[in-house]
Amino acid sequence: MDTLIQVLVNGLGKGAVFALLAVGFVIIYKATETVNFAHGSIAIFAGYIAYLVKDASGSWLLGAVAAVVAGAALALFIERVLLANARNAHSDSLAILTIGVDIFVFTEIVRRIGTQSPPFLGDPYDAKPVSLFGVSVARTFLVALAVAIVLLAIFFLAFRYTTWGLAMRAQSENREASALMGIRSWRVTASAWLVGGALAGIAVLFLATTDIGGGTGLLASHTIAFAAFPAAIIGGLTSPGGAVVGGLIVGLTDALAAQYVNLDFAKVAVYLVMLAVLVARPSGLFGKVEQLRV
Amino acid sequence: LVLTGCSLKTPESVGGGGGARGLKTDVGVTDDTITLGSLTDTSGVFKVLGLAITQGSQMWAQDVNATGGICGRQIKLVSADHGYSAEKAVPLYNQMKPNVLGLVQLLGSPILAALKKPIVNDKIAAIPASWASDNLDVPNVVMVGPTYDVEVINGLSYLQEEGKIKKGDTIGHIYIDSEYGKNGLKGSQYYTKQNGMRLVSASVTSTESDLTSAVTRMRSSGVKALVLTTTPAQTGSALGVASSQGMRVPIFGSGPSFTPQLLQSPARSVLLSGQFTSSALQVPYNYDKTPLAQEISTRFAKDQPNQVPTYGPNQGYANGLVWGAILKQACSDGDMTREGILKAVRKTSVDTRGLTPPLDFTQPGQPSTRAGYLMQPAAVPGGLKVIEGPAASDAALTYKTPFQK
Amino acid sequence: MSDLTTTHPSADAGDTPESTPSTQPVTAVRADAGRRRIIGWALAALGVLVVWAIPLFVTDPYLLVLNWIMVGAVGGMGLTMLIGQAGQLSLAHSFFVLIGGAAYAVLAGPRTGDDYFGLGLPSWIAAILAVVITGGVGAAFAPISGRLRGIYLGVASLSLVFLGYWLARTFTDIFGSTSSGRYAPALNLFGFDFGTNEGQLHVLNVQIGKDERMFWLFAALTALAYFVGRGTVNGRIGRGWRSLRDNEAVATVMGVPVAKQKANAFAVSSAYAGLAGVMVVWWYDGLLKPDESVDAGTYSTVVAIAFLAMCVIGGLGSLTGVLFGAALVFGLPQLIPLLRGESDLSGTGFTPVVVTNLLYGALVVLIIIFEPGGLAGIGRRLRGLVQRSATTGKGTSS
Amino acid sequence: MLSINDLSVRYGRSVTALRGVSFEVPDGQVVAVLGSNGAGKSTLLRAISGTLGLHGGSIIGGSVEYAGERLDRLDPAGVVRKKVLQVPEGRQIFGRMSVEENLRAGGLAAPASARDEARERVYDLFPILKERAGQPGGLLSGGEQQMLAIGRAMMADPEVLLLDEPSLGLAPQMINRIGRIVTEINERGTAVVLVEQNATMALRVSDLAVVLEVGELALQGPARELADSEDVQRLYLGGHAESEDAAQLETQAAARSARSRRGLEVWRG
Amino acid sequence: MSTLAPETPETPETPGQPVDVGRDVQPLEVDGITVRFGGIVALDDVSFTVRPGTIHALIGPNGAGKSTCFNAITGIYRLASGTIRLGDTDLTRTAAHKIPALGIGRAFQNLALVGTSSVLDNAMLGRYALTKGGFVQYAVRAPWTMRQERRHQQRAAEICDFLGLSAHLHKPAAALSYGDQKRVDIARALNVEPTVLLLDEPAAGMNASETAEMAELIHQIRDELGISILLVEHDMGLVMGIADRVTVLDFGRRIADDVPAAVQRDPEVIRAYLGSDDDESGRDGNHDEGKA
Ligand SMILES: Nc1ncnc2c1ncn2[C@@H]1O[C@H](COP(=O)(O)OP(=O)(O)OP(=O)(O)O)[C@@H](O)[C@H]1O
Ligand SMILES: Nc1ncnc2c1ncn2[C@@H]1O[C@H](COP(=O)(O)OP(=O)(O)OP(=O)(O)O)[C@@H](O)[C@H]1O
Ligand SMILES: CC(C)C[C@H](N)C(=O)O
Ligand SMILES: [Mg+2]
Ligand SMILES: [Mg+2]
Repeated sequence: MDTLIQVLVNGLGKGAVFALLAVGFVIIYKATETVNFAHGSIAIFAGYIAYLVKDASGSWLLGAVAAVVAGAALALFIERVLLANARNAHSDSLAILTIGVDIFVFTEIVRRIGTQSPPFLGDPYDAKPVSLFGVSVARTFLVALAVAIVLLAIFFLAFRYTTWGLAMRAQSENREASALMGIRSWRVTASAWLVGGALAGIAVLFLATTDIGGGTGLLASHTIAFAAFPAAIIGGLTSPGGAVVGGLIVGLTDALAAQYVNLDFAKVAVYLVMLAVLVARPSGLFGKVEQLRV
Repeated sequence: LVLTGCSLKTPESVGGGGGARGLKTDVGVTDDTITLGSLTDTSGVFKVLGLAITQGSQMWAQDVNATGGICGRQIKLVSADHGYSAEKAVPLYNQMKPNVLGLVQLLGSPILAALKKPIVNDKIAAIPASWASDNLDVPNVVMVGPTYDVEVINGLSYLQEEGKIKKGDTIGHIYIDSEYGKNGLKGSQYYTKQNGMRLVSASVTSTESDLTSAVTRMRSSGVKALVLTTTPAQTGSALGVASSQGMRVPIFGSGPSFTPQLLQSPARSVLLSGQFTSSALQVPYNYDKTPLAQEISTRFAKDQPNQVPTYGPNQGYANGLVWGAILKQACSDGDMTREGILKAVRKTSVDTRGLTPPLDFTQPGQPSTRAGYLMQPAAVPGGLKVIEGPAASDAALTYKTPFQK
Repeated sequence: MSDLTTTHPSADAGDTPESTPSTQPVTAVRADAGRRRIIGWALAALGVLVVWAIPLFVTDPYLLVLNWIMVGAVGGMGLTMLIGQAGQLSLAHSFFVLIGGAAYAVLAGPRTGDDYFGLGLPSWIAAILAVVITGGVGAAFAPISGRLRGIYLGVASLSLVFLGYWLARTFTDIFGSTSSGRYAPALNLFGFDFGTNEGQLHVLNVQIGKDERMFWLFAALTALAYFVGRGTVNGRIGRGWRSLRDNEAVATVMGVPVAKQKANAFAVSSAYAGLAGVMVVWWYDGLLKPDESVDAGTYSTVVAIAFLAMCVIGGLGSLTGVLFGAALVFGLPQLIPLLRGESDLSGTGFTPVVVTNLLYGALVVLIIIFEPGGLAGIGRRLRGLVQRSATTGKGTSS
Repeated sequence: MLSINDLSVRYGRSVTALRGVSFEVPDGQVVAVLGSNGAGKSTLLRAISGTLGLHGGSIIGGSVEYAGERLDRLDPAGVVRKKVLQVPEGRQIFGRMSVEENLRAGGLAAPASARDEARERVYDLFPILKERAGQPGGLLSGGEQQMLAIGRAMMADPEVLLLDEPSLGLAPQMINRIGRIVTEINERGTAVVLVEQNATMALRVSDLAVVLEVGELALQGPARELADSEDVQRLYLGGHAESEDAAQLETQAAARSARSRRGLEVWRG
Repeated sequence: MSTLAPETPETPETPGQPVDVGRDVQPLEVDGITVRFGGIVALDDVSFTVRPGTIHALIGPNGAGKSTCFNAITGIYRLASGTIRLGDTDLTRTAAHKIPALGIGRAFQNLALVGTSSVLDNAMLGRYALTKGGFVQYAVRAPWTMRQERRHQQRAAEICDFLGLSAHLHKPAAALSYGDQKRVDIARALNVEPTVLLLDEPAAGMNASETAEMAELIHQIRDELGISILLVEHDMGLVMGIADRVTVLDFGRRIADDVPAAVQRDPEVIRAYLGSDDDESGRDGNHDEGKA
């Protein structure tokens, strides 16, 4: 029973972080139809800047703010400077472009860290377990869950009660038509990347901890961010709400399978769950199957 | 044909068959230099280790050359960085092959696996930076120090001697599902079986950095001690999780499971609490009982002020000493061909001047030593202090390695 | 008639008579077909000559790089057909490479080994069967892949890489252990062993050892893969694939059995990956070794994505383009470390591998920015330039 | 007043689609633009709305001014903010969005207060759209999509409306309605630039007309006058001029072209 | 096609008199078909028969179900009830991709070409069901496949030439103007070597003279190939000029099925489709009605 509680808390906490990543991933996908392979790099870049700022200023809070700013800034850079200049490229090509960015950024950050200990960014909560129902659980998961809930709630309100979401979908589907609706396509795409990057910047504050990232701290975040893929897909790329559900499913599947089946199997389990979802619903849990007619 | 003359390719440079003083040589040895290579990782996941070993070996070469070299020849080291990728290592090996006598360092299990057949075919001797006893089947693999299985046996013996575990206990072992981890598991399997203990094990993949579920599993199985043959990152995670789950059992980690960088992570307090014991084949950085280690440390600190000090340079230097001994043996045998080197290996015993326990390469299929140093993390440069050793436990001495004759 | 006129022919019907085509016989053959054929043959002949000569001049490490590029090219051709022609995004290619390698190792592997399962078939039969088996595995995924589209299919197929990773470490008697792998014999074609340095085969004073032999073998296989790919893409099957890529309903109305052809495309693409898998085993001197982790190594997600990058960089759907893609994605990272000398030991230095990765990443970005259609686009433009200058040249001279 | 001054447009490096075109659209008037396929009609509208760039085209000379401001220096969204709105060729509806959402997207540039009313007006004009409100735009029939495209533009309440072949694929009865809608929109004070293949309808509802031929302005004048001009009748009004002669001309032209075409025989395997 | 040619005028055949060119053209019988999408009844118990060798027009307001009817015939949509027969073959029981082999060719309302492929390649797609050979045969370039390709490409080129596309044969389809792309679509449908050709708004976006030309073309196809044509078109000048028979749909129901002259006068048709209030329908060729 203790174990189950721990597993559930871990799974939900991790899932919440995946959700932060997956929502960002989905927003970017919705706005630009681009699969952002650089999502992990945005996270790790944000984390690295946070570490530098934290180190220089001695303040975790400043570091955390820096992470958000840096994540947003890199994402904005990718969109404005790189993608915007590849305007005629198909979205497949843009996805590959982000792979290039990913390799570049990751390599450079790993190089800069050198032989130093990889940074950890969870000062206020990392490795500080609390007792919950008499069970000792890592505080990081609880904080992550709370932060994710608050942020995602704000995000959803913004998405629902502004025209942002509509403009985003319109321009991703037909740039000319949406321009003719007065939608400034670059603002929409840029804002999507900005938000996606900022969310990744927040996520990394939880990834670069011993509780989630383990011993490699920041360096692990790149790999872990990969889980945003199945999370986003399970939810169905059309709705940010789906990404949240997807994130939680991935987190829980991973934790439960690792605990009760086999650690090796856990990774596969996430993907098997995703396959099962896709076989039943080819566009994810909340995605709509695209219909075609002639 | 017109092309005949201008082919770029010449067969491997075969140094004159009988050089000065009737010494037989082939590749990598000229009248004044002996070239040795290292294929290492100075940019990938094992760069901390790779860099340190490489630098230690270079110090050795400097020292040897300053005192007149070996067999009248200077030692030249060439190194290449494969970034822990077998695909990159294969062409690099082929580029290095025609110019080197042997390899003073071959880092990375996947790389060793990819190159094992080629080095056997090319009759090249190589010191791997991995210590799985499963690789002792060929004389080309010159393994410096105890193998992972032996190391774990020593660790568990220590815990039992200390009264921390006893017959009937359950021992947990978390291992990477790689050569390294699985070889370590052989040790704990042997030890627990011999001593009436129960073993629960969990494998993790080498890039998995969050061991929460594995540790949770161990805790719920009620283990009395935990063995780790993991990466340092995983060790950090395991210790963090153990402490956050209130798990207070002694933890033994093999040598590669620890790195001093961990002391800058949130796992620091657990590491320093005495709960964690590790072991190593060589003395720690700046070890006060080994003057050579202190000298190496001083030079390292001077050369690389920005690098985190580890025991790696000691290991690299010891590798050099081993090659030195082999070369001297070959020299006195009058055969410094690659084949001659392989023969010389089997005749070599080395005293590494206190960097490692005495090494003996004469026993096919057996580790060069079964003794190691037991250490605990400490807030000193290099991050480790010796608590026992070098010593080989009885269990380690009676253990039969896979290719032991 | 020039392409540049903006006038629609019918706009001025009856007013400006244009040259009528009705006096010439109708033909599907391009006017310049003859010249094209001659150029084609000339290029092929030149290619054969170059391939024959390369091992005589290029040293082993670089030959190995070229061989590795060809492994990538063969696999990439399969993927570029699947994505670019049949419109199915797959991130499972490294899985099929693994299956191909494993099938070969099992089929060709010695029957006597205790550790590993082997059937001891002749190596060339094993290679052919391995390709067929991998194609079959691809076809078996078709019921799922057929239901999915675009990125959903892409990520779903990614799960195969995870599955493969798990299978490989679970069934070690088939795939070999993750630490030391298992060995399979080199190709032996009617007594000619492609994996040996023994024997005194010399051409122009150069000893033809295993790397040289392997180069010729791989070049032949690449040419074969290309030949087969061209035949498929240019003919009826390719036409069907393109139509279902663009609009499944239209394809159906034109008689293309959509589900079947989708599965077919997946199978063909997997078979290509299977061949690449066999080539990987040969490249590693017969070693088949599953990866230690799912996101680093020969059969990992990274490689699956690399294959995709190769196709896009080459220009999706272009069989020639993928050769360039492979050179960049598979070749460059091996080549640069060979060119750069000694390592930097500072820990934060720009070691060859770091430089390689930075350069590779930057190149990918730049290529997409400046040539979004892939490298095949550059080729097309060059050809256009040549043709244009040829026609303008003609124009001024007459 | 929207004025097009000496406008030249090029696609890519070589295709010059418009050469020195100048004319004016006085406030509150309907101007018909006629011309055969490829004459540059759509190009003209794209140049006004600023969407040329999205088609690989650019203005190489001249200017477009509206209310004293240079539109050619604005991006498409900027042009929309000036209340100059284009309904692009080929419908360009958002296929994956519902009818309702398509309309909402159309209203993004309009003041929020006016949106509900505008939507009701669209639904009034095209009741079928109301019935299909929740259906993805891409599943509508061709004509329904065309109605949606027009309705979407009406959501924005423009001052100048640029319509590119609004009658494409519409049933005759619906074409009548389009004509009426243009008039109605115009009566609210909106100027309209109407590109049409259906010249009869176009000329009737417009005040002025221009004829483009191969990128150049060939004719210009009051719509009534142009409708009576012989050239226009022959080329753009087809057989619909009131004279029997014209109908005969048409048949002859068709017969001529038939003769020039090689025949096609039955394929026998 | 815009050119003057040999001075041997041959008058077009008068409508309604199909030429016998010795083809076995079967009647296409649409029998009481109903198609639903969720709550929408797109077709409601619709029946008509396309007699061999005739031009049969299917008209109706937007959204009446014309394209849906085409989709039903070509097997893209499932019927809720009813049957569609080509001669004795029940098309509703035939797999959709096998329908073209039975002789049904279709051109689409919205251009649906493979934009990056050449015009010839697009046309050749129509011959998919007429040709044989799978991956293996094409991969090894079995000689018969190569001969087959050449033979069929020759025919495809002839058809393209017939549509006036011979100058564009090797251009990517996307580079063609809208009108020419529509012609490629028709060429592709003709390459099915159909006995029944379905055309969905072939004259959309064309001006008066081009429309006249299209009328001529359709006529010629019918006359020279002797096949039946089922035509959807909103241009009444075209429809009334060349159709032998007209079926009118409104809201998925058949409201008329008769010869053009009768349909044109049918008050129900006028109300639902042609428009009776005024004549702004322009070139729709409602010659009977003067200007209001
Ligand atoms: N994106 C483009 N790239 C290159 N050339 C183009 C492009 N769009 C149009 N053109 C060319 O510009 C000329 C004018 O085209 P435009 O689309 O403006 O004609 P249009 O009068 O609208 O014809 P239609 O009646 O067929 O719509 C044509 O010759 C066309 O080929
Ligand atoms: N796949 C579908 N899903 C839902 N509704 C559909 C689908 N296909 C068609 N419809 C609806 O069925 C009705 C008939 O459509 P159809 O395309 O057959 O009309 P049409 O007669 O061809 O009209 P048009 O002349 O405008 O092309 C339309 O109202 C359309 O919205
Ligand atoms: C240092 C060791 C842990 C290295 C290990 N043998 C590996 O390469 O995987
Ligand atoms: Mg136009
Ligand atoms: Mg329709």
